[in-house]
Amino acid sequence: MYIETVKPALLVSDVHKSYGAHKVLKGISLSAEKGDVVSIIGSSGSGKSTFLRCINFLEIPDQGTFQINGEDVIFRKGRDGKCHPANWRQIERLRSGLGMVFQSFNLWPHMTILQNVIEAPIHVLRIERKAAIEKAEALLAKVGLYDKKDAYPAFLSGGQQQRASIARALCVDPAVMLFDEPTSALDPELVGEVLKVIRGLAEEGRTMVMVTHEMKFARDVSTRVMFLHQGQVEELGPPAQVFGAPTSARCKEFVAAGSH
Amino acid sequence: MYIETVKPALLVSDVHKSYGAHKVLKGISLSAEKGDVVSIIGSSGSGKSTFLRCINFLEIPDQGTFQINGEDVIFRKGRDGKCHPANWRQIERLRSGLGMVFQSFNLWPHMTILQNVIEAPIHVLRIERKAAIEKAEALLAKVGLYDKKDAYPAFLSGGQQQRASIARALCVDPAVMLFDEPTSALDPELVGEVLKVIRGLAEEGRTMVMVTHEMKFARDVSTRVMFLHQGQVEELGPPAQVFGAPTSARCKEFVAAGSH
Amino acid sequence: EIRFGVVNEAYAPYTTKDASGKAIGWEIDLMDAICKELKEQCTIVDVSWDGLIPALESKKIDVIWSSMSITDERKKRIDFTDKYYSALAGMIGAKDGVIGATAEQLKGKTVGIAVSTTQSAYFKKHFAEIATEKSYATVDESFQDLASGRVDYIFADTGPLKELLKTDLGKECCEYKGSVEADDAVLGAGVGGGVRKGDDELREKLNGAIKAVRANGTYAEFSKKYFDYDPY
Amino acid sequence: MSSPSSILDMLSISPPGWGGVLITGAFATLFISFGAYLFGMVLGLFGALGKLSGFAPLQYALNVYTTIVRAVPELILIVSLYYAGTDGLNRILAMAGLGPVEVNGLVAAIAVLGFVQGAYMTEVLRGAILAIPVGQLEAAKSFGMRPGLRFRRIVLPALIPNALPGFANLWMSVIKDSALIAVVGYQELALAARVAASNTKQYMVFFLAAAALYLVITILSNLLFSALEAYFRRGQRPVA
Amino acid sequence: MDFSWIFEYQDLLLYGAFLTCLLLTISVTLGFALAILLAIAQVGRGSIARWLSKSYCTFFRGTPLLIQLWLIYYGLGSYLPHIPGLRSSFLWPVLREGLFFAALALTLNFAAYQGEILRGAMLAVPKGELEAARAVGMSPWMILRRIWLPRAIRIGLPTFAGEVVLQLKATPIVFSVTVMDLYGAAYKIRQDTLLVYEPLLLVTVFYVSLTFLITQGFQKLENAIPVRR
Ligand SMILES: Nc1ncnc2c1ncn2[C@@H]1O[C@H](COP(=O)(O)OP(=O)(O)OP(=O)(O)O)[C@@H](O)[C@H]1O
Ligand SMILES: Nc1ncnc2c1ncn2[C@@H]1O[C@H](COP(=O)(O)OP(=O)(O)OP(=O)(O)O)[C@@H](O)[C@H]1O
Ligand SMILES: [Mg+2]
Ligand SMILES: [Mg+2]
Repeated sequence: MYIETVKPALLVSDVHKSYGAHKVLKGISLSAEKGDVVSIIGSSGSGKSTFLRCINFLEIPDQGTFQINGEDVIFRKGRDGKCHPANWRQIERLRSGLGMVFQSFNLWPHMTILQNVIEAPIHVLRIERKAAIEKAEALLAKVGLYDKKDAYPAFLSGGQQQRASIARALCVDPAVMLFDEPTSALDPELVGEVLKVIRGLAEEGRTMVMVTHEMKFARDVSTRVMFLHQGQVEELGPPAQVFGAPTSARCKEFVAAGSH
Repeated sequence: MYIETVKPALLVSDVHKSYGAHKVLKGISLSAEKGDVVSIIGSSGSGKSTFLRCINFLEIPDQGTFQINGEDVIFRKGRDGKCHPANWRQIERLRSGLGMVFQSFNLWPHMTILQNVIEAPIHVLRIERKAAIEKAEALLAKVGLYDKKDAYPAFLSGGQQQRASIARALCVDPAVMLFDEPTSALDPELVGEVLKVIRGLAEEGRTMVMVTHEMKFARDVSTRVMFLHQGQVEELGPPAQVFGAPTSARCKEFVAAGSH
Repeated sequence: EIRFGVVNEAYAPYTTKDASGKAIGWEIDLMDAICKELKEQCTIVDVSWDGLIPALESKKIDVIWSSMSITDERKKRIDFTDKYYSALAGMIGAKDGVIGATAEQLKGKTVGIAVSTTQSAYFKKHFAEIATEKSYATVDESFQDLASGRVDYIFADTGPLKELLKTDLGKECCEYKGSVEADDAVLGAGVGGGVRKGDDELREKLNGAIKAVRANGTYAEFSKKYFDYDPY
Repeated sequence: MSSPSSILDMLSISPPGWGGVLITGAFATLFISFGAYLFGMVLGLFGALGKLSGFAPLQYALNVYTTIVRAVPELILIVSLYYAGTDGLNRILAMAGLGPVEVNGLVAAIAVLGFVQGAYMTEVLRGAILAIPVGQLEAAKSFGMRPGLRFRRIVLPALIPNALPGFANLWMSVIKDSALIAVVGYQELALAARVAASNTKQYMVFFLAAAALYLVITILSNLLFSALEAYFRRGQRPVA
Repeated sequence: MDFSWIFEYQDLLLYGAFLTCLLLTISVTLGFALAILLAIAQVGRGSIARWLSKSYCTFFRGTPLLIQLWLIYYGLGSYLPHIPGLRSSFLWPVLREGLFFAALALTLNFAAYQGEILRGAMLAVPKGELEAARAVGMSPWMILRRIWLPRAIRIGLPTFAGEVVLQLKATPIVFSVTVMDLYGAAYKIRQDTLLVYEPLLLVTVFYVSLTFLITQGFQKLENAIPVRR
């Protein structure tokens, strides 16, 4: 008899990253199973975005081990003494299973909203064009942007751009989603909508890592909350614990400010 | 004996604006006295940013009358049948009394944070360089960015950029401040800080118009709240009224979602 | 004062420049002789081929002194003095021991010719059927192609051709093949100075001087330095 | 091919070597190019601003300018301005009872080349201005910056990194276009090389020598342009 | 104005116009393809490729086209006949003619200029857009093809039109290697008739019309995506 070990969807440990002399991440670890929603909270400049960007290697961490969708990322030591992914093909493959919503949206301005959304499904996942469009249109309808699908990003309001970028990330059906403040430009109603979408995704068994400043949102939707402070994990646990009974003094303060 | 009529700091009435066939603003009016804090809330795409941008003429409204700091904006009919400001000099003068914080920050990437902040004081207001730097540094310290003052915007986190752009707008000592979601990228603690700053400004007698999605923030800080829906004012009154006893059905829904 | 428009590109031995930038050559010697004869002060004005006619017409020069062949077509635009030399039409080609510049010789060959020259006109009349003409802006350019085998012959004025053969490259690769049969209808008109239409006074003066220097032997004298034949 | 020593002799600075002629030519080239370049830059700046001004008649006129001037071969412009132009000018002066003026060939060449450069500069600058994110301009407007100030403080520094590659290209091309002014009898580097080559029949030697001189000019200017670009791209994150 | 010569020379002129268009088309299309490679090499990581591309661009932008053409045609070309067997091979008729070398020189030259512009445009693409592409798992090659190049080309478009027109006006240079393009034909007519302006005027009209077509074409491309101003 043997026990089947369920591999976590995301297993990241001891991530370090500095810009020049400025140490931004000082050994961060995180593991998330299928269906987990991990919220990352913390003050501005604490390294939340940087951590998220390290997970899909938009920033190359100085140190750390990564397992994504059960697959180990292979590193090799570069001539500069730092670690680099040994195989960029692997990274690309892994990335296509990681959806990312950027803090600054980063829509492609030379494509319409619809084109933005179908770009990756068609060209990375090689889904048939018609199917991709159908799916994209359904997603755009879900985020309330169907009627703007043929507009170019420059002509959309902030919230519309953010929703478009969420639809773009969802359209590749990623196993793990990385959200960087996905509701920053949204009004409470839409925040509620996005929350619904995220809950739905979690129920489908998708894993989510989400940087957010909306404490209520974090409390409602997450299975775990991670509090970052100056590049370190100060608190990690279920929302009830982090918000209800934080152990770290810094976290206490922060949470108190959030529910003033 | 005569009665001195106090002119409102901002008096805007019947603003219309469309993009092509799409009517974004359908007759919006607003008046704000010295020390007023007006929050504009409403769903994404309802025209909040557009309205704010019309106030300082980044968008030319199709129709409307404007009185800013007690001065009437003079319009003339263009050959296209639309109204245009008759005197751009006047607009520029008025603008320098209107501080604006953009939804997308719009920092100038070729200048460091400090240079961004002192740019307008030195070149528009013609303040002495040394005095401007002193003031800028004090402001940057206030928003917690003093140690980043010599960094370029591209190297800052989202929240840091947003704070820099707030400091930049404050540094010209504007009589009227226009904020477009000034706390969207900020964590709750910083939101609290910015709230303090805004309260302080209000006490100094400055007028503020602020687009925001943070209902709590709007409730705490505003003297009046305006609810926009599809380019029209659906609700306008003190926060207690708008949040506590909204008359419009649409506003009720929206507010309910905000305090779920 | 007479201003002579001389082309600033080299066309040895008629006109060229030495390394110090001074204009030298047979035509310059002729000019000096003429001016001495006329007791006139002469200045040389550098112009490019493209600028010659405009310079003449806008009175920046008085006479074109740049180996310009006299043709009927050109006479419509400017007046010419009497000829001061005849382009003796000759050919050079790769060293193969076959001497001669006859139709038989040229059969199937490619011949390099400077554009719009009397040689070009001659070729059209006599060889167009049997050989191919390749047009060049200058004789110099065709010479480089001859050396690399892209053309088989160069058909040009004998003077410059012999000049080419004197160089290291010329000695190595090529030889003089001979001159073509005379055809005064095409070749006879020769080279003259170009003056503005109606500027008869200057034209007469120059004509007289050309006659005089020929008659008093100066012409033959300085020609010896350049040619082993009489260029007139 | 002749021996290396005789090649060196031919290239020596003093006559009978042709080195001096080439170097004088190179300086002439630099001088003309620089004059035309500066003139063109001023024209281009106004041209670009005019094209973006939104004032229809001006835009129309500038479109005609850029289209026509860029389409007409420079040779034609030089010949007509220098010869026909001065001729016409003097006729007008004569009618007014004034004496003729002598238009210096050099001045005419610089003016014409600069006029042509201006058309290209207009387009390069227009593209560079269009590439600036609108938000940055709006931020400047919101502070009440006047157009002039806005231009000087925000637009100019932001457009320069975008425009520099185009500028560098134009500088290279004006250096080579300057060869055209041989038409008005002015000897610059290309013509000097041709005369030397034709005199000695050492074509390759002199073509290579001229190429080398041109390269020296360009490499030096490239260094300058890269330094400028590095400076003006400060604040941008490097692309990975 | 005297245009009586047009009929006499019409074959020459028509063929010349054809050659001008041919040379322009060949050099712009092939040159653009080469330029893309050059630009990529310069913004990419490989230091050897960058150095090679940089040197290439420096040389070809740094020396006059005329001298390049001569070096290729008279220099390189003159060694060709010495290659055994080449003279009798089927390639010789092509290699013997100036047209091949003219097209080659024009292409190499255009690529150098275009490559430099494209490099600048690639650097002007906001980094966030590229990161978004990376984040969806696009390979570098696909990012290049789908996001980076299209954006860069869009940014460089106003400059490209100018480069193509410049290239059009660079074509007359081919006359110096015996290719009788339109300008060469006009040159011959001018030598024959001593008319200064008329033949040039004809050339001008042709060039202006072609330029008009080119700029209109590019304008269409520019307008294909609306810009917020
Ligand atoms: N330049 C433009 N051209 C065309 N349509 C535009 C333009 N700018 C905005 N719009 C449209 O006008 C509407 C209102 O835009 P606005 O930016 O004012 O929304 P908003 O209320 O600020 O929304 P958000 O909360 O998402 O920022 C949107 O539907 C948007 O698509
Ligand atoms: N490319 C970079 N070069 C240098 N420093 C950087 C760079 N990117 C980020 N930083 C710095 O690293 C720190 C962490 O940045 P990060 O973007 O991760 O913050 P964050 O937690 O996401 O903040 P916010 O909530 O404001 O978005 C900040 O102090 C920032 O200035
Ligand atoms: Mg962040
Ligand atoms: Mg908005």
